Amino acid sequence: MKNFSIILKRFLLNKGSAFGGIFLLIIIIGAIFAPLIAPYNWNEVDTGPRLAPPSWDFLFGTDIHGRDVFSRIVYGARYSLSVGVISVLFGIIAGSIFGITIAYIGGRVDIIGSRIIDVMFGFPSFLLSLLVVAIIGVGLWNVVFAVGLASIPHFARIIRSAALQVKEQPYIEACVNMGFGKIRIMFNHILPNIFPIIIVIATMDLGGAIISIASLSFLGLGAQPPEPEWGAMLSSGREYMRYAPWTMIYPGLFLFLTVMSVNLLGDRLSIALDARQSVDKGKV
Amino acid sequence: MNFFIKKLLIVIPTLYIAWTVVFVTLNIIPGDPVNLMLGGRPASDEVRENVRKNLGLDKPVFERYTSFLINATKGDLGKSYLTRQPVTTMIKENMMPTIELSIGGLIFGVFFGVFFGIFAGTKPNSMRDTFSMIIALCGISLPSFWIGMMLIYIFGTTLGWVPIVGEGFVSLILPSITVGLFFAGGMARLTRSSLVDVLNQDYIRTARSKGISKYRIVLRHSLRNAMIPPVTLLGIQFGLLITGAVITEEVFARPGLGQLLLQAILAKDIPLVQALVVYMTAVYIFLNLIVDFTYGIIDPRIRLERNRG
Amino acid sequence: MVEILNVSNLSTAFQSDYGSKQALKNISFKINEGEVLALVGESGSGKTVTSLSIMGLLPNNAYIQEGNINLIDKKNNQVNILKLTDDKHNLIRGNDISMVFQEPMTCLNPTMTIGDQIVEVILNHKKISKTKAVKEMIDLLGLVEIPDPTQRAREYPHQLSGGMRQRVMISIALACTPKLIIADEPTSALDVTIQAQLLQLLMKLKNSIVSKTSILFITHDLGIVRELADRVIVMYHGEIVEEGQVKEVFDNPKHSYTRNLIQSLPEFKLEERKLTKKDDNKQTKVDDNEIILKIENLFKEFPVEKGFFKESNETVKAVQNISLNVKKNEVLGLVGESGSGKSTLGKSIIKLLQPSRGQIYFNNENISEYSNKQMIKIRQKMQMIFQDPFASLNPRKNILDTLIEPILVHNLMKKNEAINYIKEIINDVGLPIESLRRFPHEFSGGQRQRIGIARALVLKPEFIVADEPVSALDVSIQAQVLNLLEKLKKTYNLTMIFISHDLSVIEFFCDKVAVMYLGHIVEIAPVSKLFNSPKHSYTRALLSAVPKVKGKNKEKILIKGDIPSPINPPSGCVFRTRCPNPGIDCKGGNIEMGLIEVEPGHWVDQCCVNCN
Amino acid sequence: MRILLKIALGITFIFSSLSFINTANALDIVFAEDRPDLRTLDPRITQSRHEEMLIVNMFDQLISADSEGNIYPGLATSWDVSSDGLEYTFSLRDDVSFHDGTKFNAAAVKATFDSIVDPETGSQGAVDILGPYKETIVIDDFTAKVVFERRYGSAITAFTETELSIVSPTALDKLGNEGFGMAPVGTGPFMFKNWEANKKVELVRNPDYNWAPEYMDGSGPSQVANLTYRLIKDTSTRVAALEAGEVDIAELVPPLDMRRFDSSGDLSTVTGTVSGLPYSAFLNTTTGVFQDVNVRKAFFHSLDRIKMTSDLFFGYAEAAFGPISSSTPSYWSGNEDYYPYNPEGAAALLDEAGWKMGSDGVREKNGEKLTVFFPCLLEPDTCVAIQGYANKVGFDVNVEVVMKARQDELIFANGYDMLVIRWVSLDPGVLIIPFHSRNIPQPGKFKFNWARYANAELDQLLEDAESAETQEVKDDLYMQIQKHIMDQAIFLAIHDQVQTVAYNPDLEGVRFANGNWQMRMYDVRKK
Repeated sequence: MKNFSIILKRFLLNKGSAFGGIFLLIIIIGAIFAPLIAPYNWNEVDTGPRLAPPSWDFLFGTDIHGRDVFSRIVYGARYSLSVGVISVLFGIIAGSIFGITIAYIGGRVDIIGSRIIDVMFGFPSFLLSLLVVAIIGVGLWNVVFAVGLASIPHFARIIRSAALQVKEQPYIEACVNMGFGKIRIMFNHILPNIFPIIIVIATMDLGGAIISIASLSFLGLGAQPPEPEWGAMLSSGREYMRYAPWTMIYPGLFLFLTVMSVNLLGDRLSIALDARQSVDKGKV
Repeated sequence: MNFFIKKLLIVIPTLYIAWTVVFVTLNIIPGDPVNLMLGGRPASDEVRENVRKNLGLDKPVFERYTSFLINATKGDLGKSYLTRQPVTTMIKENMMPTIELSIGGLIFGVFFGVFFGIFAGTKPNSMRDTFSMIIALCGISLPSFWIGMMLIYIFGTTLGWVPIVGEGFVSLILPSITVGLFFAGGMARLTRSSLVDVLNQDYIRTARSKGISKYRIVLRHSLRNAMIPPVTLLGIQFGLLITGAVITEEVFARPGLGQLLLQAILAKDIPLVQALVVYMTAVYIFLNLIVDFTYGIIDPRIRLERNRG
Repeated sequence: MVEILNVSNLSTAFQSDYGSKQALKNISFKINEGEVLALVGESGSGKTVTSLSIMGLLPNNAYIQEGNINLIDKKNNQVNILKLTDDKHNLIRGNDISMVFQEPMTCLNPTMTIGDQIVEVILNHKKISKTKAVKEMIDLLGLVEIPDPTQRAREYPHQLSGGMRQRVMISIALACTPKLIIADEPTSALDVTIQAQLLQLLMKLKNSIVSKTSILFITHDLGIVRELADRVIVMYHGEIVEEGQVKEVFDNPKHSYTRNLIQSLPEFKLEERKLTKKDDNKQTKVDDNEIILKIENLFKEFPVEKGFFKESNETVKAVQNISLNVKKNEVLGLVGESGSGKSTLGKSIIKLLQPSRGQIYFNNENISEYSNKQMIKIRQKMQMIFQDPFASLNPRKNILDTLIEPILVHNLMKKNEAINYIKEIINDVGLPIESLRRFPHEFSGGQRQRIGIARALVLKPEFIVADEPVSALDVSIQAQVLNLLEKLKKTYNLTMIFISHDLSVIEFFCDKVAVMYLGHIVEIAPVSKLFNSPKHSYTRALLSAVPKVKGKNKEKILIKGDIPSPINPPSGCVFRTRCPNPGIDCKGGNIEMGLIEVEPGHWVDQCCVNCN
Repeated sequence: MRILLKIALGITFIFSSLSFINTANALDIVFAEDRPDLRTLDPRITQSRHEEMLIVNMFDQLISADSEGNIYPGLATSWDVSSDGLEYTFSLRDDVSFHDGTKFNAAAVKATFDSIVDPETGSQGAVDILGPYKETIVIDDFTAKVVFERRYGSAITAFTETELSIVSPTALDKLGNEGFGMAPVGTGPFMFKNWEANKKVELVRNPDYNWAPEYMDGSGPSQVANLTYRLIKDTSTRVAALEAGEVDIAELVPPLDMRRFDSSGDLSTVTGTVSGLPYSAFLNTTTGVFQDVNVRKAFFHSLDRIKMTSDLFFGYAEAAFGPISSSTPSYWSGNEDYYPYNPEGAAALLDEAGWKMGSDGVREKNGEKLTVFFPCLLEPDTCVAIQGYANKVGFDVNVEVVMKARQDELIFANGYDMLVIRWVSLDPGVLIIPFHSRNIPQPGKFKFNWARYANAELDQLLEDAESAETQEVKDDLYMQIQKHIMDQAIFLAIHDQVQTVAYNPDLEGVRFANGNWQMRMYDVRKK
């Protein structure tokens, strides 16, 4: 277990991950204990004067309907974080199964599989999610599914290359030599060894997923009123940008800081786990 | 050179597959196109029937598919449901602003990306390394629509330096920064990490053992080898330019393909969406071809392997 | 003897996550002009750190605690290297002191031509015109015996073989006729025959052009030290334990570590066994046992992947028309250089790779066409030991899981019964019981190889293929593992195929030996016959290329050029292009290959039978 | 290469535009228009007020009306109505010509009106406004007689509507219906120059225009040389461009900016209360919870429309109560006493109707929740405000911000509980469009009776009102219509439509067209 404690030490000591970690912790606590932290009910119309500037009783001011922006941001944390995590989880699990299978079975399956990935890569992932939303209709959970689906080719490609590297290792040949089945080798031997890479690309992509979902809400395809999702808040805040900039600045700021800390953690995690290989070839 | 001819040949099937995928997915979309098309106009049933006929919607899907394909080869990608204009002219009209935006974004992204990458990579773990990497991290963490709005708010309304609507070059600055920022972040991080990798390679140690000065080692030896991963990223991130275009055009209220595509998808204007998707995939593949070409220039191993291949 | 380099109480340490580690503990030595000084020691002894300290190329987490290195440079004024700034040090690097590194594959810039990389060092130190520098470069390439230098100068590193690249490195080192050349294990990554060529070249250059230059030769191979060096320094854990003339140190080593180092060489082990077991009846006992493994005309070819759908027309002919049989409890050695197909043959036999053509009979059962399902029963009986100890164990599983999983999959026994059985095996391979809970990264190379062996034994196999089990280990540990294997061979009554490129290990361990070259078997014979009276010219050249510590320095048979590409091997006898004395029809390549039994149990390829 | 050329052009443009602005005489106006997705500039087809914003300045009407609705001679110098009210004889001006040079005469009037009723043209607005049109008879070159099948009370106001402007017959034959829409030819003070889709429409001054209606200050050609309509969808960008001086006039300026400009005085403002249907919501009477009239009434009572309007529009718009806005002729003041803000009354009505309050604050009735699906195309903030109030009394309003295509789809599929609408019209006759039973939409037949309310008595009242002889009879009939609509609580008016316009302070002569939505730019000049 010495190895794990070294990783933990390397991971925590570094000041970058400290900032990232602390901020993310605040957001998570805020999301869980939202009812306690938020001074007002996020959906309460006319809790204060409309478009009031930030003051002591309304930390981030109020929006056009007189709702407290600070409470909405706190509740919004529940949406933005959980939404990002679920879409990445969906993408990662599907991507891993697809990636490992075509990597391990190889031969014609691998060729066809990687051609599919290349064609899917032809579409920018955002375009793909737009198309999916057009089919299944607007709504926050549809957008989550769309962004998750659109991230599968990206995950599958990296996991396939990682699995190919592990497949060449002698300890996998030893498993074959001992007569283990394909499924056992894939998920009992290959998966644990590419798990660090999976964690790293998941955290690195979490930031991207949160932004994509917020962008789709900004375009009006994701969260519908009155859901306090940060992207939607930004979009409605845009109307009143000139005389009530706080309705636009603060949701955007929190979105930025959350994505920043998630990316920071992803970076530090990759350095700590020293997953140097394909992952470090840049945030693709 | 026959490598590129072969690559070009592959483009056609990929485009065909992309187009078919879009044709199938869009036909699943609920909503009867005729209703949508005639949405605004009162029309009796026979009027409705002849519209359906000249749109060819009464024919079975497969027949529509082949007839559409034949027209496509003749360059006629059909008419948009909403504006009844041929789709190709609509794309031509809106193409220029998006191209300008993409090029602006590309120049901003590559310039700042590579600059910060080298600035950090030559002195790993130094102050300037952490500093530029934090900026790069901000680059990829900033939601493009928020930074766009903030730029308008700061430079447009409060300071009034940059025109918001205006024409020509000056109005291109803010949108290019918005599109290019994400791009620059990714490039900087990757250039830095590939430069650091290269500086740890054995042949750099050989160069040092030859008494070559540090400055010359970075310029002569490591830069060229370090450029391969960022060029790969360049190829993949072109997709981001198109994504950026959709959002930036919405925030800056600029016309362009991004806007056109968004409206077309929301209005379920099938021929326009198909044409746009095929057009964007073609541009994407074309740009990747150029990236492949630059591979050959940078890395002799690839060039020689291709001439033999 | 004029002294050109003086290292006095040099100490270097490394800073890492685990705290700082002392690499060199206050070492001092001198190098005289024109002398070949060998620096010998096992991995981790600090020999490479010494060379890097002299060159000032230490990684940035290393720092020199104290001590100084004085050099008499070309303008013969004395300079203390450690006090130099980096720019000043650059004037010396490549000019007064130059270096040849170990890994030929990665030490040349892949995007610069060979010529440019040589011209660069010339122009860097000599103020001469570019055209003169290019001319000098061409001469240098000729000097290191690279054929057709003008064409080669325009090529890129990836177009040359390992041997060729190392010659380029040597030409770079010689470019400015330095006072001292440091060679850090220049040949250990190369094949034995290529290594012989390079060592011979080095000696030729030393005695002719660069007689004034001294060479600091770093190696772990005592044979090379014996043949090449004048003086030798033995290092152990960052300290110098012995220093002196080569002959004197080898004949009566003073320090116990040096003595143990020499004793554990396979040559000496063999000497010992010959003294103790006179009757040497190991050979006969095996003859009358029945044949456990029979292989007939086995072929294995890999498609060369090219094009969009990876359609391929060319194939790599790894194993060509191999027929052999192995008797019960016999150890068949497979020897050959890299690319000879010995590992591929090993893996094809136990069906890790599906052979292209040919029959494999295991206990008289033809398993060549078996599907994976049918193979499961057979797999129990055939196991493999892998070469790289660090990559042959799943890093995410502790030792108990690694060993118990196969038993449960084949449900040979219940869980608790299995645990006791595993405890027994761990004991047999000489590891403590508590090691079962720990993970692979907590063990040394030797210990991991023992775990690999335990894993091979856990299914009670009859037949084991050992693929270079000891070549990744240090000499002293190599000996322990070989002894263990010998003991287990008896207690578990095993039959083995032992693959290695190290002839002395083969001689020590195997009963019968097959010599392979480019996918073919050129000679099979009992080990004593093969080593005393080799019939095939390739075997003879191979044996002579191995640097020996004991015995006289006999005349070396040198093989020219590099190993041809397996994609289109030469027609007829594949060795004809490099055979030192090919017969007329042999050179023409119109004699088919095939083994003939010239003496009972001694088979030689028919091509060589009639050409000498 | 082309891109470099483009950039070079861009730079020259900036320099030229800088020098351009301060030339004294030629006045160039840039108008910021709200909707970019304009489809046609043909008055006979258009149904969108945004397209009419441009059309009003390119065409003239037989009878011209000022912003208060007073009638003046337009292309017709005089007109007289037959005793049975079926024939209107116009004597036309003889000194008018179209932009393409064709002479304006009775034949042009006949060609225009005949083509409006021809289904091939596909007219969306004009065909309803023309009402029971039979035919036009050309008496002589400059006299035309328009004949109706039955008495048409609002004929006079109809002839003042932009949709009934007279188009050039020669251009119509040359370009065909669709072509004409892309390059219109009329008699108006400005001529069409070019149209960059989604970007801008450029018009130039009609040099030989001297038949401006009397209520205009100037006469002869307009002082504005070039009139450019820049299409800027995003409100904040539009207002930012106005303040930065890149645009001279901007429409639909948000109320808060209007308040800022009024207090600071940097920009002049003008606000028009638009006549026609106010911003209101149809309640679908055929499906969902609103089939029960008491539930509809409860929903009306749950909203405090006065406070909501003042909160959202900061006093620049008034709350509305009746189916037509207070500035529309025949408005019945009785509308204002219906459904005052009374949440307790609403709760009582809902309890009485069997909708008991559930644990989660949403009312239920035998297992079904009181949900309202509310697709919202116009003013999302107002929809959210409605949602806020209604949810307080136990409704569960789901708002979905939609695009036009999605809304059309829902209308055909009858898949909605509430839909918002607003309509510009000078005449109460507009009520027939959303309330007559023949206008209930079916798949394929796009009509505006989104409440899907069919009632023979209301239909009869609407038809009589259309052909009422005298103003008194007309007012009485429309009073009964409005009373019926309010009693059935099928049409929830929220607030009057306002057209908030701000413009460069050193300009004057900015003037609304009739109905206070379109702007007539003819009179604009430097102070």
